[in-house]
Amino acid sequence: MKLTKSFNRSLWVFHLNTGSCNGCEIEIVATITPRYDPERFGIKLVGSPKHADVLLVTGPVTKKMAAKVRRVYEQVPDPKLVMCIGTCGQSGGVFYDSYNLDGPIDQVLPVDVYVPGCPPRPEAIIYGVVKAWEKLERLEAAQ
Amino acid sequence: MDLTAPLLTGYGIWAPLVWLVACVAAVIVVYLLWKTGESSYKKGTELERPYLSGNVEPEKGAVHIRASNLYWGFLQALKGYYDVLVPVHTGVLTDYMIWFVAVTALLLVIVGVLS
Amino acid sequence: MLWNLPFITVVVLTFIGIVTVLLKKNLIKILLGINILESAVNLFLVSLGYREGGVAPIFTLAPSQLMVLPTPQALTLTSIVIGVATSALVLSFAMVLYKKYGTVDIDKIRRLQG
Amino acid sequence: MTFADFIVTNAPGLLVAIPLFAAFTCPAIGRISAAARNLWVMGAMLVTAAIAFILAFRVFSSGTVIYVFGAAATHLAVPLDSGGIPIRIIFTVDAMSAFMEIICAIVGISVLLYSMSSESRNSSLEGYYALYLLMITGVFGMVSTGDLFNFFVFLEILSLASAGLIAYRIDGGLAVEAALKYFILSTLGAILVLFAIGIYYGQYNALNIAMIAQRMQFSMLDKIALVLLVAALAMKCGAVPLHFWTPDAYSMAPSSVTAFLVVASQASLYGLFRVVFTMYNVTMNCVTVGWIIIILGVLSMVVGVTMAIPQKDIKRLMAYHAVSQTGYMLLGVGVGLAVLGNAALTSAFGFMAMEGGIFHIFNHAMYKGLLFLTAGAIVYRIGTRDLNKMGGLGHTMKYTMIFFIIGALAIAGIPPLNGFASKLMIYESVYLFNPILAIIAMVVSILTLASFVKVFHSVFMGPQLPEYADVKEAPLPMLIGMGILAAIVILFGLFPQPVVDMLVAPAAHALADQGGYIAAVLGGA
Repeated sequence: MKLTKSFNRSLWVFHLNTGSCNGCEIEIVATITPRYDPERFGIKLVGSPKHADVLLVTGPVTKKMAAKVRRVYEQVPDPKLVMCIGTCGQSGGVFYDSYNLDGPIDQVLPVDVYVPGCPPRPEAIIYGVVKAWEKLERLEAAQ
Repeated sequence: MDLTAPLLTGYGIWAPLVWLVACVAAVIVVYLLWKTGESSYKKGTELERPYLSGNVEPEKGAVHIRASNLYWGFLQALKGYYDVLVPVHTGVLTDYMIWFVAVTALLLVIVGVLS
Repeated sequence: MLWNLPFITVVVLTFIGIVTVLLKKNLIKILLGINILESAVNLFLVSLGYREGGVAPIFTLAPSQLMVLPTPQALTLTSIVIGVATSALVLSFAMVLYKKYGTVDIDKIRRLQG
Repeated sequence: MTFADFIVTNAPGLLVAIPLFAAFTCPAIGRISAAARNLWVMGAMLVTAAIAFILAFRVFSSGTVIYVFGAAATHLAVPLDSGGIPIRIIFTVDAMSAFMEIICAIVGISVLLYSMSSESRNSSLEGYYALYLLMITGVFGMVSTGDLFNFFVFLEILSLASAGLIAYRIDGGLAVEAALKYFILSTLGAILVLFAIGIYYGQYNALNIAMIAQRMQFSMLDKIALVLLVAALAMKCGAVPLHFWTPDAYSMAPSSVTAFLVVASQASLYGLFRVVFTMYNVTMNCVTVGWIIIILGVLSMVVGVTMAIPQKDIKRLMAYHAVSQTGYMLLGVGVGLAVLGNAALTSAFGFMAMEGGIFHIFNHAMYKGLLFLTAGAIVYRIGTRDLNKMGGLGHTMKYTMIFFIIGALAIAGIPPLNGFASKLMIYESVYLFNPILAIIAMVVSILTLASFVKVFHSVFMGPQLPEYADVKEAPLPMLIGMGILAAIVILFGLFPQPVVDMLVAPAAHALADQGGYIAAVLGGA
């Protein structure tokens, strides 16, 4: 993953809902309100995966969404990161034994950062993003 | 007879060459900005295909918006005007000639009476 | 009254021609209407050159007798020739239209509209 | 007298004689071989165009050129024993006629070159090229003649030849229906013109435009004759209440013919301006007739463009744009006419409006010809004219796309191209005359751009459709034909002022200056 100079100043985030109960969505939106205001650091929600650096995935991956998640993941240009928000992505959460799940997110995508919590608090999400930042810096240092 | 003289239009002037120089400068600036972008991407992958919220791109013929659906709103907005204007073009030769004779008669009255 | 009789016939012929052209539905009748109009114009042109007691403007009689003006007759000749060409072309159109549309009724020949 | 002198002195006569001779020998030459005929036709056109340029150069450098058919000396307009009446047919080529001849020559060359390959697949080309050269004769004759009846004869030659050409590819009877409508309306118009000629001859005993202009007293009969001529010629050039034949004729004719039909309609527009400016000038009530032409112009602009937007056939859409662009010319010159009586206003913006209108005639002939040729290239390659069936042609037909972009930007009046230069002159001068007209003109320009964006999107953009995967670029002669027009569109867009100084200003002043015209003909120049 080749990191460019302009990368570390801002992380553009694309939110992908793979069947979540919208609890995590409300938290994500709460994160980008002026109270926490990640925009100061250049973290911004964008409308298309083609502009994104980080893929925010929420919800357990349902069977119907599996193919679409892979396609959207491939449409995010390199260098990219995947953040899994909420326990649903990690273990299916409250829907853990549902017939319709296609396994937790890491069987579908290579995940970099997990943010547990149902739903995780905005501080947890921002802490997750900081972790992602650190990972990127580690990658850049290793480069 | 100066080749590059600006066009005097009685009220202002229009100098196409100055305009062109400004455009070339703008294009150069835009090109430089574009050059700084990241241009390497893996060919043939999903990166080339459009983002349709994860769905597969439908068959080529269906994606292209055909001519008659463009300006649907414009035609709908002017429906009253078009409902009058389009039927006037009936396509019948005698209607066209009636228009021709009627306009000639109207002009005869106008020029005959007014001037 | 007598000397402007041709001009009255021109007006009457023009009126007939225009009414035929505008109201008739059959293409051949429209062509006839146009021919009536052509003849009206030709009569108008010829009667412009009339001189009281004039003779045909043939050069051999030149100075002795009063001659009718030759120019309008030349105009009328050209106009008649053009009228022939016009009628020929419209008739050939009518033939092809009848073959393709199956009718010469103007109300049916209206696939180009809007 | 060397051969060159012969050409230069008899230029106006040869201008009509050569295409006529080439037209009637075309079927004979065609008997030898197709290539020989193509060479013959192209050669005739090039020679005619060369003569047209020589004549135009001569006119722009040394004033109006008189050419008397059959007189001892070519400039002897008024024979000594005729008591001051020019009896023979006289060609009076002043700056305005020379301007129109340049247009006809340029478009003629590029369109004939274009039709060499666009018609190559079709049959019976002898008749096609014979009619084509007849049409060119008609336009050259109409534009340079100084005799009113001669103008009528050339008008008829033009109508007959173009009707034949419109109906040439029968196309299931549609083309013949279009030709029928065009031709019967033209015949009706010609009859009106003949009535007007009869009135003039009856009153003034003369057919020469300069003679009639000199003796004009604007009696009741003259008003009738004026209206008959204005109505007939407005119909022939496609002003709105009388424009109904234009979309049918332009869309059904083969595309190389349509590109030249635009020039043919502009020849009738020239006839309208000649009648209104040279024959009547200030003897008539300029304001009323000026306002009639302005209203015709505004109607043409608005109805033309609003009818163009919902169209589905590519050539029919462009035909409606031809109607709306004719509206610009009528508006420009109409404003020039309306203020002709008042010297202060004329010098303020009257001449500028006329120059804008006349420059727009030139520009329109160029970019509308270019657009029709690109439409022809598309139809030549994919066979259909229906916009809903087209898509993604930009991938394969690259040059046609570039030419289409140049044409579309020019017609919408986008800065660097020539459409903008003439429209700017029209906007600014018409604004001084009456702001509302200028605003309408600008809105119509925006709608023109809107409908050409629609055509560009539905024809060239979008993914490459499977059914047009094997579509190749248009053949070379077609591209050269389009290239000539595109080059002129760009060139005149970048250097408008020299063009206006050299070509357009003298043409506008020659048109408005009735005295000069009469002196040139009757003064025994």
